[in-house]
Amino acid sequence: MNRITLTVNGVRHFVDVEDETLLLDVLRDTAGTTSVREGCGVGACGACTVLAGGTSVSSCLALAVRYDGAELTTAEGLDENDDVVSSFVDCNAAQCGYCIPGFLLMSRELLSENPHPTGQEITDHLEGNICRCGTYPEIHRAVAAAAERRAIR
Amino acid sequence: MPFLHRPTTLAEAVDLLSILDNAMVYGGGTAIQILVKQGILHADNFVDLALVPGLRDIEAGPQGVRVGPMVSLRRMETDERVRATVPLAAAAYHHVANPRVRNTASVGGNIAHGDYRLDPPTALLVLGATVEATSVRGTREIPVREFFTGFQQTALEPDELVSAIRIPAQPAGSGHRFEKNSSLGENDWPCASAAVLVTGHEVHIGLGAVAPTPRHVTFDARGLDDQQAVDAALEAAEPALDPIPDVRGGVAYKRALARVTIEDAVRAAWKEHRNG
Amino acid sequence: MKLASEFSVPAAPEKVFPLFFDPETMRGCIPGCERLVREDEQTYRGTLVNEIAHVRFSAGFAAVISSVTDQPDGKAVAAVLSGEDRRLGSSIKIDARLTVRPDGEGDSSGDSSVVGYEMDMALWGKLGRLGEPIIRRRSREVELEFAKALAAACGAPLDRVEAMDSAAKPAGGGTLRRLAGARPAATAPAAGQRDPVVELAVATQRLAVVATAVSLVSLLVAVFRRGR
Amino acid sequence: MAELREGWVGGRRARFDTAGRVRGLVSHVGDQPVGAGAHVAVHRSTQPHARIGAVHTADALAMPGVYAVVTGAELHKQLGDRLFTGPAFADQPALAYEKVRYVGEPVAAVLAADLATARAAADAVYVDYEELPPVYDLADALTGTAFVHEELKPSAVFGDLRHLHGVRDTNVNYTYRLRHGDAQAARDAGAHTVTGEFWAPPTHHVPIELPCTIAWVDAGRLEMLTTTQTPSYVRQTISDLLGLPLSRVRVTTRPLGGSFGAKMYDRLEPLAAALAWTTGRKVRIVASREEAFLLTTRHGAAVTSSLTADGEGNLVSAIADVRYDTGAYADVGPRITGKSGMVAPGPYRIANASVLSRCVYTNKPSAGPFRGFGVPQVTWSHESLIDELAHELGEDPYAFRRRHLLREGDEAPMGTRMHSADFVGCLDAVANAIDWFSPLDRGTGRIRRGRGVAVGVKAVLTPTIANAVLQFNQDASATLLISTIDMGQGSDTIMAQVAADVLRMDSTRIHVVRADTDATPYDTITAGSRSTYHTGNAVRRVAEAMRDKLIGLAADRFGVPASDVELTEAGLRGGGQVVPVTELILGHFGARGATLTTEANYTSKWVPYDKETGRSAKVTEHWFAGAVGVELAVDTATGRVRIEHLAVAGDVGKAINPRLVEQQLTGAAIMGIGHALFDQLVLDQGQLINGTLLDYQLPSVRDLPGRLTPIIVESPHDDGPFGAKGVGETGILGVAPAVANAVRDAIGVRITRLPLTPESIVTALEGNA
Repeated sequence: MNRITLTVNGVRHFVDVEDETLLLDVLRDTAGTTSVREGCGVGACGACTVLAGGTSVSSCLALAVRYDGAELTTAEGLDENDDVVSSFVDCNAAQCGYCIPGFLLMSRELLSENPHPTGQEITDHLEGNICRCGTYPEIHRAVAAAAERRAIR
Repeated sequence: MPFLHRPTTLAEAVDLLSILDNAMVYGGGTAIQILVKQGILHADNFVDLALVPGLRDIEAGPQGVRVGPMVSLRRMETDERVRATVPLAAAAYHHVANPRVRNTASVGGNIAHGDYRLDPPTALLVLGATVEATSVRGTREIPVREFFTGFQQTALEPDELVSAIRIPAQPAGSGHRFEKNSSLGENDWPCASAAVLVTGHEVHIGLGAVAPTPRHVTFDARGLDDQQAVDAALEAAEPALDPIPDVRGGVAYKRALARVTIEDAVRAAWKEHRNG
Repeated sequence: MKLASEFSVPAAPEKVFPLFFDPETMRGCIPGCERLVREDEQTYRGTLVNEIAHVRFSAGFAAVISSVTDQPDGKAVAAVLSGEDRRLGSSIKIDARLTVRPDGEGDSSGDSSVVGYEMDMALWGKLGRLGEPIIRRRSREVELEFAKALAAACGAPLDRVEAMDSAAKPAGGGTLRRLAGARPAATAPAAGQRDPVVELAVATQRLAVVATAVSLVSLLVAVFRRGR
Repeated sequence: MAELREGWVGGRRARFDTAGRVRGLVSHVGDQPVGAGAHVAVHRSTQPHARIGAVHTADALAMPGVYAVVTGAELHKQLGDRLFTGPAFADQPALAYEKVRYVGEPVAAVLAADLATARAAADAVYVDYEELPPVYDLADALTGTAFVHEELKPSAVFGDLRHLHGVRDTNVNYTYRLRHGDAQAARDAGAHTVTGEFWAPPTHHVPIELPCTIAWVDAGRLEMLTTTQTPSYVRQTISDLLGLPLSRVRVTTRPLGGSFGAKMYDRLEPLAAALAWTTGRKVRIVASREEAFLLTTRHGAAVTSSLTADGEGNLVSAIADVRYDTGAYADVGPRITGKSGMVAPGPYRIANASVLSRCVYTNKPSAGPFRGFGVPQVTWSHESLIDELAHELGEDPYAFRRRHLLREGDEAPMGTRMHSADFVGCLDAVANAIDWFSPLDRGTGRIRRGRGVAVGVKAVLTPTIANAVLQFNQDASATLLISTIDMGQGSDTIMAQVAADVLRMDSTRIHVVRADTDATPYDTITAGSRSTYHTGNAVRRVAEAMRDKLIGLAADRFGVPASDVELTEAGLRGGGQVVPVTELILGHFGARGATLTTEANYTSKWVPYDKETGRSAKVTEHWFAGAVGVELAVDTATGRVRIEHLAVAGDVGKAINPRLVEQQLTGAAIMGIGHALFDQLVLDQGQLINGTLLDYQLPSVRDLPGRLTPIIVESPHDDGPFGAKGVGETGILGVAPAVANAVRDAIGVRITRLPLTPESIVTALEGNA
C-alpha cells in the first residue's frame, strides 16, 4: 500500500493505493470525478482522458502511484464559461455525451500547445477519441470556435 | 499484477533486473498494462524507471541526438532539436497511435517491445541509430539494425535495459519521408509503413508491418533518376517483404500495399533530396 | 484458422517412418512435449510444457485418429486433437491432416522425404482472442524446430540440420515451403487399405505435428513475456 | 417569445443540460456506489458447443473476499425453466444450464468484495466439457446435422410463434415468406435479370458506456438500476424469472452513454436479478469491453437475390432468400427476420415479389437489435441490385430508381400502402446535394472518382404501446412521466417540446422523469425509432388533456363555456378575462405547489401477416424513408476509399427539433460509413478475434467524409404528433450500398460483400483486369 497525494481540480486528496491501482479508479472512486470513464480499457477510446500537468493521459492504463504529487484536471474542473466548454455547448457538441469530457480535455491540451490549429491539426489531435454517436463534425467545429474565441480575447 | 519496484538510480534498476525472478522493465507502461488486463502477462516483478533521474534527457549536438529511455514519444515529435537534427525520426514518432498514447509511451519501451508494426523502428533503422543496453555487466551498444532478432524479440538480454538511443544526425541535403498506410479505419495500426532517407549516394528504407520484424534495406542510388530509384527500391525491398496474414489483409494484399507505400515514400524523399 | 505447410526431412521415407513408432523419439521432436502415450488404437494423450522466457505453460492434450489413407505417393492421416490450459482459460482443437511422401525434387541422393500438414485450428478463450497473426508467425518457428529435431533423429548429418535453419530464414524459400492459407483437401478414408503398423506410425507422426501446433500456444505466451 | 418558440415543435433548442453533458456531470448507472454489495464476475465457456460436466468452484471459493460462486445448475434448481428468458424465444439461460452454446457464454458467476477479486476468482473456476459438434455458420446450420437447441421454445408473449413450440432437429427458429404474384414466372419471362450473393457481416454497437446492472432486494421486492432501453420489458422478464408480481419488481434507469440497440431485452439483468434474489446480496455487474462484445451483436446476413425488368424497363420480379445468423440465442431475431424480410424487395413498384427470410441459430454470440433492425442488411442487397440493373439497361441509376420508387398511396409488395414516405423527395434531395448531374472529374491515374445513391425503407415496430402521465405544477412548471430512455437522441428534449407547444409554455420548465417502473408508465421499448411517433403521441395527448383540464378550470372560474376559453402564453383567456396559470391553480386548490395530473395512452395496431402470402393491409403504423448520396475517390493502388461528400436525407414527417434531427442523420451516416468500409466482428470457428478496441474498427474523426450534408424531408404523417415520425435509423439504411454504388461507378467493379476493405477493392480490381 502506498500513500500518494493527488491534486484533482485544485483539491488535494491523500489516497492509499496498491501498486496496481489505476489512476482511473482513484479518480472515480476517491476523487469522485466520474466524468473520467472506462470505455475500452486499452487506451483506444479516450473516455478516461485526464490532464496531468496539462498533458493528456489515458487513466485506464496509468498506475496511480506514478502520479504522486501530480496536478490533475478533469472535465468537472473546467469552468462553465471556459472557452472550450462554452464552444462545445454552443456547437451542440454532445449527444449522449459520454465520451465528450475526453474530447474536451484533448481539445484543451491542443489549444494550450497550439492556439491556432489548422483543421488537420484538430483532426490529428482528436484521432484517438471515439464518439460512437458520431458528433465529430460538431466537435471539430467547437474546437475551431474555441480557438477563435481565445484569439479575440 | 506483479510486484512493482521503484528504483531511484540506474545502478539500483539494473541490480534489480539481475536478481529478481521474471522481471520486466516498466517504462511508459502502455503496452504492459494492456497485456496485464488481457491476463496473459505473467511477469513476477516490474522495475519501474520513472523515478530514475536523467532518463528523460534529450541531448542534441551536430552529430545527432542521444535520447533517454523514458523520453515520451510525444517529445520526440515536438522537441525542436529532434525535429531539426533527425526530422525523419520526429515524423515517425508523430505517427504512433494517438497523442495520449504518445504522451505516455516511452522511447525505450517502444523499441524494447520489438513489435513489427511500430513506426519508430523504421526511422531508427534508416538513420543507423544505436541502442545502449545497460546491465550489471556494464553498457554495450547495439546497432538498431541488429536489434530486432525475431517476432517481438530483440537482442536485449533479460537483465538488460535500454539506457539510451543514439540517433546520428540526418545528413545535410538528404531527403526523407515517412509513409504509413492502414487497411481498415484510418487510425488503425499500420498495414505497411516505410521510412526513407535519400542521401547523395544511397537510399535507406526502413519497413514496418510488412514482415515479422522491422526491416532495413539500402541500395546505391548514384546515377539513378527518380523512376529508376523507385524500381531499385522495390527490387531491394522485395526479399524483405514477408507479411503475416491477419484480419488486416492477406499476404498478397500486404505485399502490394507495402510496394505502394515504398514507392510513395521513395518518390517523396527523392523529390525532397533533389529540391533540397 | 487454417495452417498448411510442408518441409523436407533429409532422410528417406523408409527411414522416417520407423521413427514414428517410437514415442520417445517423437517426444524429443515436439517442442515442449513432456509426455506422450498411446491409450488405445485411436487415442493418444500427452502433456506439453514450455518454459521460455520464464513462462511455464502446461497443457494436457488428446489426439484421436479419424482416418488413415494410402495414397499413390505416400500416406495420409487425419486426426482431431484437443487440449486445454486451465490457467489461461483456453482450449484448442485441431482438425489436421498429415502426409509423408518421397521428395522427388532437390536431393539427388533420394534420401529425402516431404512431410506436409494442413490444420484447421480453433483456439478458444483468452488466447483465442489474441488473433491469428502471432500464431501464424509462431507456427513457422515451431515447424522449423520440429523439422530440425526430426531430421536429427533421422540421423541426418549435423551440417545438414544446421543448413535447414539458414534455408528457412525469412524469404529464403528453400527447405521450408510455406503454403499458409492453402485449404486442406478432402480426405476420404480408404477402407481396406489400413495397415495397423503404418497407422500407428503415421498416427504418431500426425500427433507430432498436431502437438507442434499446440506448442504454438506456449510460444505465443512467451511472446508477451518480452513485450514492454 | 422567439425564445419560447425555439422550445416548441419545430424549434432548434439545445438538449437538456448540454453543459452538464460536456463537463461529464450527467451521472450514469456505473457512477452509482454499491456500498457493501457484491461485485460479480463471470466465468465463460471455452467451448462453442458442449455439454457441461462438473463445474469446479473450490479454488475460486477459497480465495479471500469471494462470497459465493453460482452455477446455472444451482439457479435452475431454484428457478426451474424460468431461468430461460428472451423476447421471442425463452431460450437463453442467465447462466448456461447443461449446455454451452458459444465461446464466452457465462457458465458461473462469482460474487466477491471487489471486482478484481471477482475476476481473479472467475479465472480460477474450471469446467469439464463433453464436446458437441459445433455449428459455425449459416451453411453448417442449414445443411448440417448438428443443432444448437434440442427444440424450439417460443416465449409466451407472441401468439404468432406458438406453432413453433417443441419443433426439433432444426436450426431455423423462424421463417417469413412473402408471395406476391408469381415472381419466378415473371423472372423467367423478364428481359433483364440481375442477381447477387450479398453478405453483411456481424458488427457491434460499441456504445462507449459499458453495460452495468445493480440489483438488490428491498422489503421482498427485487429492485434494480440498469443500463437499458427497455425498462418495461425488463420488469416483465424479471417478474417472470423470479415468479413475482410486477408490483414487486422495480427497474430504474439513468441516461445511457449510447446504446444503438445494445442495451435492450435480456443483457445483464436476468443474471443480476437471479443472483440478488437467490443470495440476498446487492450485486453489481459491469461488463468489460471484451465482455460487452459478447452480450449481443448485429446479425450477419446472407441474401441471395434477383431483380428483373421487362423490355420496357419496368420492374417485374424481385426474389430474395435472406438468412439472418442469430447466434446461439434467438433474442429478437425472429422479429427482425419478419420485419426486414418483408422489405427485401426494396421501396419500388414491383409487380411480383417472393421473399424467404429465415432466422438461424449458430454457435456464436447472440445477435439482436441494432440501429436499423436488420433492414441495412437487405438494403445492401436491393440497392446494389437496382443499381446493377440500371447499369445493365444503360439507364442512370438515380433516374431509374426515381421512376420506380413507391409514391404516396402506392401499395408495397407486402400489401401495405405508403403514406408519409417521400422516397422521391429524399432521393432528389441527396442527388441535388452531391450535384448528381454535374460533370465529375473521374480521374485518370491512380485516383478514380464516382458517385452513388441508395434509398432505404423501413417499417416502424407495430403494434406497440406508449403511455404518459403529466403533472402540471402550480408554479407553471411540469413533470412529465414517460418510460422513454434518453441515450443521446434527445428524447427528453423533444418530448418537452411537444408538451410545451400544446401548453404554450417554456419547454425548459418541463422535467422529464427518468424511467422508473414504480413511477413512469408502461412503454413498449425505446427502440426502432418509434418514440417520437408513439410516445410523442401519448405526450401530445396527455398535454392536450391537461390543456382541457386547465380550460375547464378557467371556464368555471370565468363562468363561461369551455369552448370560449383559450390557453395562451399569458395564461387562460376567455370571457374578456385573463388569468395566469399559476393563479388559476392556486385559486383551484388554495395551496402553493399543488399539482394537476393527466394521463394518456397511444397504442398502434396492425393486421398480422397472412399465413400464406406474408402480406398485410397494415403491417406497420408508419414508414421510414431515407436516401444517401455519395461522391468518393478510390485509390486504385491501395484500395482505400475516401468519401468526399456524403448527403443523407430522411423523411421525418415533421422535425420536432431540426437540430437534433440533423444530428441523428449525420451520426447514423458516420456509423454507416464504418459498416461500409471496415467495421465487422471477425470470428474464427466461434471465437471472436477482434473483440477489443485495439482491433475492432470504429470510425474516428479521421474517417469523416470531406463534406457531410444532412437533409430533412418533411412529408407530415396524418396521425403523427404534429405530423412527426422518428429518425434514429433512417440515416443508416442506405449508406453502405450508396458507397458501393459509387465505387462501382468509379472503378467498374461490383462488390457484394461488406465491408469494402481496401483489400477487397484491390482484389476485385485484379479479378476484373
